[in-house]
Amino acid sequence: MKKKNMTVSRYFKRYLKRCVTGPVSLVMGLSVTLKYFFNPKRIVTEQYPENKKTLKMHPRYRGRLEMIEDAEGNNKCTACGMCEKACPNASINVLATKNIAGKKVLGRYEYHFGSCTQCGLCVEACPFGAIRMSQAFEVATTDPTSLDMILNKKEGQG
Amino acid sequence: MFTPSVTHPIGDFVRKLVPDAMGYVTPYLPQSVLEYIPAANSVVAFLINAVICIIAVCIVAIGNAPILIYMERKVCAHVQCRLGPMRLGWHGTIQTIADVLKMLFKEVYAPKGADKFIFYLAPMVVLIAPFLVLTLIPFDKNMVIANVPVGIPFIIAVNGFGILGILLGGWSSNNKYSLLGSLRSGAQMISYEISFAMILLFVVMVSGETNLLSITQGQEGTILDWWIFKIPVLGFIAFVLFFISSTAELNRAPFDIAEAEQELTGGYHTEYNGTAFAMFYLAEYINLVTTSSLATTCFLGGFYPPLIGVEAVDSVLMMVPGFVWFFAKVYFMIWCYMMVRWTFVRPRVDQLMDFEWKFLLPVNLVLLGLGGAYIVLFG
Amino acid sequence: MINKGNLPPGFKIERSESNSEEFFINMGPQHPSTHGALRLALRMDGETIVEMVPHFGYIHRGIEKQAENMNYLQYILLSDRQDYLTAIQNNLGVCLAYEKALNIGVPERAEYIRVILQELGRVASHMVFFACFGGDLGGQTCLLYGFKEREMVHDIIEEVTGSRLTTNFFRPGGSTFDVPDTFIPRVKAFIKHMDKTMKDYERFLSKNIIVLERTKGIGILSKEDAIAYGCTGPMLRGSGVKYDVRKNDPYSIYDQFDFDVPVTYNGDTYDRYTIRIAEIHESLKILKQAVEKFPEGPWRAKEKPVRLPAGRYYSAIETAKGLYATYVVAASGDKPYRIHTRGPSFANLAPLNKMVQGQKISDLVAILATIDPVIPEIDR
Amino acid sequence: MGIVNYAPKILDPVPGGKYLVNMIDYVVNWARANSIWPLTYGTSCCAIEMMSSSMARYDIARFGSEVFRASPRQADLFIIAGTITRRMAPALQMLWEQIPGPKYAIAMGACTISGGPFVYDNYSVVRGAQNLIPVDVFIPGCPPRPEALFHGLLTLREKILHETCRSPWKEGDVRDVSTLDRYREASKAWLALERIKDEEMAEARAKFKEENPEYKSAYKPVRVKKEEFPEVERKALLGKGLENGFLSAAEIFTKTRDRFNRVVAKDMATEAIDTKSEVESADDCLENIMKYPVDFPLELTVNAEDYLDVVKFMRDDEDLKMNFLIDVTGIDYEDHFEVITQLMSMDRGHKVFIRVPLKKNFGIAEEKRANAILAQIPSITSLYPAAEFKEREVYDMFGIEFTDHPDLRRIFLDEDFTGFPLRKDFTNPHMIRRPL
Repeated sequence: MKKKNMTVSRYFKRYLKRCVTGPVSLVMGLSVTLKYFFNPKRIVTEQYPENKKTLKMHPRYRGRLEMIEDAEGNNKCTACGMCEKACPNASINVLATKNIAGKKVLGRYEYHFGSCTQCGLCVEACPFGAIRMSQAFEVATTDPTSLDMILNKKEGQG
Repeated sequence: MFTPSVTHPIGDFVRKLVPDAMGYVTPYLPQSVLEYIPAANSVVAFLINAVICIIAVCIVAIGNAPILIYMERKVCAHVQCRLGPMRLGWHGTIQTIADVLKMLFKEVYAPKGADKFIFYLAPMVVLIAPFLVLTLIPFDKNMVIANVPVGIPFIIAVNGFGILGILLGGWSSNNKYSLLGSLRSGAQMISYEISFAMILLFVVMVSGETNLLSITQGQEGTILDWWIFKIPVLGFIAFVLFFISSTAELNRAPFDIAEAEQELTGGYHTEYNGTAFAMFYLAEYINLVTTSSLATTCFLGGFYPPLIGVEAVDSVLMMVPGFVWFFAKVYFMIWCYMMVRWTFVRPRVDQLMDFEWKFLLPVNLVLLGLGGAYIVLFG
Repeated sequence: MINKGNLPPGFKIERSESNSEEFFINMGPQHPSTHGALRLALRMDGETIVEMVPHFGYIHRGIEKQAENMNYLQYILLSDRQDYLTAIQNNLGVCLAYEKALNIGVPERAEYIRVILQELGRVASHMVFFACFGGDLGGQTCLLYGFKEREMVHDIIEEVTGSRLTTNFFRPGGSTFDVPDTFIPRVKAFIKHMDKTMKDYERFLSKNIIVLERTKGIGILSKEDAIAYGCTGPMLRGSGVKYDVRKNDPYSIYDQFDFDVPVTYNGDTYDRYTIRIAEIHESLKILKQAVEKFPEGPWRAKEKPVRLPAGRYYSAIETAKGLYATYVVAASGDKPYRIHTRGPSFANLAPLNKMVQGQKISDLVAILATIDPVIPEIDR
Repeated sequence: MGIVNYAPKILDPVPGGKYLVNMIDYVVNWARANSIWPLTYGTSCCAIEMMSSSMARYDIARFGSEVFRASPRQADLFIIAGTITRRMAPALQMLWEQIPGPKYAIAMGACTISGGPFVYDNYSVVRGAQNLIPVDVFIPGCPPRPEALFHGLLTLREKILHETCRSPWKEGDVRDVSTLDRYREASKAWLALERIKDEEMAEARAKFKEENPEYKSAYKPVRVKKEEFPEVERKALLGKGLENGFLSAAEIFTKTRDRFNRVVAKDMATEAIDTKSEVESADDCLENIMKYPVDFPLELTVNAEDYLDVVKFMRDDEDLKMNFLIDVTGIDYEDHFEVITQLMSMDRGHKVFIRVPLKKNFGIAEEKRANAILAQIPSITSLYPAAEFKEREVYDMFGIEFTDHPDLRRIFLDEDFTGFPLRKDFTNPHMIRRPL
C-alpha cells in the first residue's frame, strides 16, 4: 500500500476517503452479524445426544462392517476371501474352517474395527452380498481390544 | 484522601453502629484501654467500612465475570448461528461455574526457566487496576465507594497498571511468543492510553468536573442531557472514539494483537495455566465491566433513567432504581463490545499503531479544540 | 555477525552488519494457523520476517511406498487422504489416469455426476478457505460461517457417496453408485441458498477496511515467479495467468460448460482471496447448467478388472487448490509399479519464503491462509 | 490439583467428614466432567471433522468445550486428530507433557488407534497413539463423524465422573502396540484353534463321511447380480495453451531430435535402460510416439549428460517455451533409477516428460548401499525454482544426488533416517509387510 512518490494532497485524499469508506464497510460487516444475531431461525445446530431418536444416517452411510444375517443367525458368507483381498489394510480376517462334511466354510469373521477405513471396498468385492456397512456411528469405547470384533454368530452354511 | 466513604445509608449505619456497640463493651474494659476509645472508634468504623467496600467491589467484579463469560459465549454463539452452552443448567447457565471450578483444581506449574516470582505476581498485578477503577464508579446516588475529587486523573493514572502485569507475565514466561505478545500489548496500550485519556479529558472539559459522581449528576434530565447527546455530534464522536480506544485498552478483538491466537498461540498468557490463567481471564472481564461503567458514567448518564420528556413514561422509568439502570447500560455497552469482537478481523500491529497516531490522536486533538470552542460559544 | 556457518539449516541470507535484534521463532508443528502439521522456522528482526524455512514431513505417511503393494482400486482411497478437503476431486484424478490406461470411456450421466460432485467439492474447499482466511485474520465468526455452508455440501456428498470426507467414490468408468433421486433437488436447493448467503459473506468480509488493509499489497507474487515456482490454481490466477486445467487441458465434460476463469493481476493476498470467491460463483454457474441438463441413462461404463497394461499414464485435473496430477507407472499385474502424485499445495508453498520476506508475522499468517495448503498432500 | 487429593486425609478423622469428601468429589467431578477444553491439535483428515464438530451445525460448545486452546497449558483434553508420524511423535509427547493434570486423551480415527490405512508397508507412521501417550477413549472411524466425536466426549465424561479423590486421576500407562500385526496374530491364533478342532472333529467327520457318502451341501450361495453397463469409447481431449501454437508430440520430438541427436522416444511400456550403444533412429521413435492417443504426453529419454542442456533448450526455445515445471520425480528399477522431469508450456499447452535413466553405482559395498547415494544428476533449480523442493523430495526418497542444488537436505524424513524409502529394496525395522 505504501507508495513512495505520494504527494501530500493525494495522501490526504486517500486518508479522507478511508475515513468515510472505512466506517461504512465496518457497519456493513456489523449489519451481517446483527442480522444473524437477531434471527434465531438461522441457527443450524443439531443437538446430538438430545436428538438421538430422530437422528438418522443416510442409507449409504458407511459405519462399521456387519454381516447380513437372517432370523436364525445364518450368514451368506462362503469364506471365499474376496473381501480380505479387497481390504486395503488387512482389517478383515476371514478364518475358514471345515464343517462336519469336510467342506470349507466360514469359521470366524474377524474384523479389526480399529484399523478399518470404512472405504466399502469389501462390500463392493463380496460376490454373495454377505456383508454390508451398518449405520452405527456411536462407536467410541474406552477399551481398544473391544474393537477387534467377530462378526458372525454362526459358522457358515454348507 | 482514600477514606472509604460509602455515602449515606450504609456509611451512616456504620457510623452509628460502632459507638453503639462500643457502649455495650466499655463497662467491661479496663481504664487504660478506655482512654484510646475515641481514636479506636474511628479506626473500627474505618475497618468495617473498608470490609464492606471490599465486599461490594468483589461482588460487582467477581460476581459479574461469570455472567459476562456466559454472555460472551451465548452472544458469540448466536452471531455464529449456533447455540452455545446448552447442557449444564437451563441453556448452559452454570457452564462458567464449572469452568472456574475446574481451573481452580488444575495442576499449576511454571515453565522451565521462568522467573517464578514475577510469573505468579503478574496475574495479581493485572487485577489491581480494574479493582481500583471500580471503587470510583458511582453505581447509584448513594453507592460510590470512594468519592474522590480527582476521579478522572486517578483513573488515568491507575489504568497503566494493567500493562505492567501483562508485560511482566509475558517477559517472565521465558517464551518468545509470550514476549512478542507482551511487547505488542505494551506498545498498544501505552499508545491507546493517550487517546483514552484525551477523551476522558474531553468529558472533564465539557462537564467541568473531575469527580465521577459530579459528572454523572451533570447529566440529570432527559436522554438529551447525557454527554453523548448534549453536545451535538461532538459527543457522539467522542463516544465512538472512546469505544475504539477502550477496546484497544481492553485488549479485545479486533485489537487483541497481544493474544492473537492465530499468530502467537495466546500471546502473553501462553504459558499460564490453572488459577493463574483464570486470573488473567477474570481480569479481562472485570476490565470489561470497569470500562463499560466508565463509558456509562461519562457518556450514558450513569444511573439516571433514559427519560424522554413524556410525563407518563418518565414516571414509570423513574420507579426503577438507579443501579438497575446503571447495570442495564453497562450490559448494553458490553454487548456492543461483544458484537464488535465477533464481527471484525484483527488489524496488524503496525496498522494499529498507525491508526492510533495518525488517526485517533489528531481527531482527538481536533475534538478537544472543538469542544473548547463549543464551551466558549454556547456553554 | 551472522554468517552462513552459524545459521540453522536452510537459512541462506547472509547479513554483513551485526544485528543483535535478530532471533529465531519456531512456528509449528502444532500451531493454530499452520493448517496442520507444518513447521516454519522464522528468522525475525523484531516483528519483521527476514527469512523463512519450511520444514515438511511431520505428516509424511509414505503413501507412495504403500501404493506399490496395493492394487489400483485400493490406491483411490489413499488419494482421499492426501488432500482431504478435495477428496472427491482426487478420486477423479486417479480414476482418469486409470481410464487412460484401460481405454474406457464414461457414459454421459456419469460425467454429469462427476462434474456436479467436482464442483460441489470445489465450493466446499473454497468455503473452508473462506473460513480459515477469516479465522487466520482474527475473525472467528468467519470461520464458522464458512463451515456452515460447507456442511451442506458434505451432507449432499455423504448422501451420494456414504462418507462425509473420505469419499472413495469414483471408479474407472464411472462411480460406485448411481445418485439417489433426492440428489438433484438438493443440489438445486443448495445453489439457491448459496447464491443468497454468498452475498452476505461478501458484504461481511470482502470490503471490510481492516481486511483490505491487511491483505492489499501483502505477499505479492509476480506473474513470472508464479510460473517459475510452479504455482497452480487460484495462486497462479491471482497473479494474472489465466491457466485452468478445466479449460486448457480439458477432462471429463468441462468443455461443454460455459464458465469463466476468473483472473486478477496484482498477485497479492487480497487477489487470491477474491479469485476464490469468484470461483465459488463460477462453480455455482457450472452447477446450474449441469443440474439443468442432467441426463438419464447408464451411470457407469462396463466394469473391467483394473489391471493396467504396462506403460506410463498421466492425468491432470484442476482441484480447488490447483493442478493435481497423477503419474502411474504400470508394470504387469494389478499393482502399480509406482504412483506419483503431483499435489498443488506442495508447489504452491514453494514461493512462500520469497513472499514473506520483509513482511510481519501477522502477514505470514494471512499469506499462508491464501496459499491454502493442505499439509498431508504436501508430505504424502 | 493436589489439594483435592488431600481431602480424605484431612477430613476423614472429622466426624461426618466422609460426607464432605463425597460432596467435594461430586462438585469437583461435576466441574471437570462438564468443562473439557480441548487442545487445538490436528494433523490430517480427522482434524477437519474435529473442526466441523466445533462449527455451527454440530457445535461442541453445547458441551462447554468450545474453548479450543492453542496453548497446551490451558487445555484438559488432547483430541489426537490425525495420523501421527515418527517425526511428529516427540512433539506429540511434549504437548502431552505440557498439559497440566488432570488431563485426558481421545484417539480420534483409525490412524490414532492402530495406524488406520497406514498399518502395513509403512515406515513412518506410528501405529496408534497409545504407543506414545495414555489414551482414554478410542473413536474408530476414518474419519469419525462429529456425532461420533461427541459420543466419545460423553464416554469420557462418564469416565471422569467415576473418579474420586480416594482414587484420584493419575496418568495412565503407555501401551506398546506398535508391532502388533492384528491380521497375522488372528490368523495364527485361529490356525492353532483349527488344529485342535481338527483333532477333535476327526472322528466325527470320518463318521459323518461313512454315514453320508453321497452328501452334498444343500446350501447354494447366490451370487449378487450386478447391473449390466454398456461399453463406452473414450474421447481423447486435446489441450490448448493460453496462446496458440500447440505442438504435437511428433513435432516436439523432431524439433528436439534435430538439436540433440541422442534423444529418443521409447515405447512407454519399456523400462529398460539404454544399453545399446547405437541410438534408435528418428523414424522408430516417431513410430513409438504415434502408438499412443493424443492426450498422452510425449516422453523423451535423455542421457544424463544432455539433461541440463535439453531442459534449457526446451525452456528457452521460442516454439517450445516450456515455462512450467509440473514435477520432478523418480522411479527405481533393479539396476537403474529414472528421473522424470515433467515440463509443460503454459502458453502453448504441450507437455514433455523427460526420462533420464541413471545407472546405479554398484561400486559401493553391498552393506553400505542402503544408505548411500547411488546416482547423480545435475540440478535444474537454476532454471526452474520450483524444482528445489521437488529435487529434495527425490533425493530424500531415492538417494539421487542433484549436483549444484542450493540446499540439498532431506525434506520429509529426519536427517538421521536410514535408507531411501522409495527404492525397491528398502527395508525398515518398523515396516510390517502387508500380508496379502
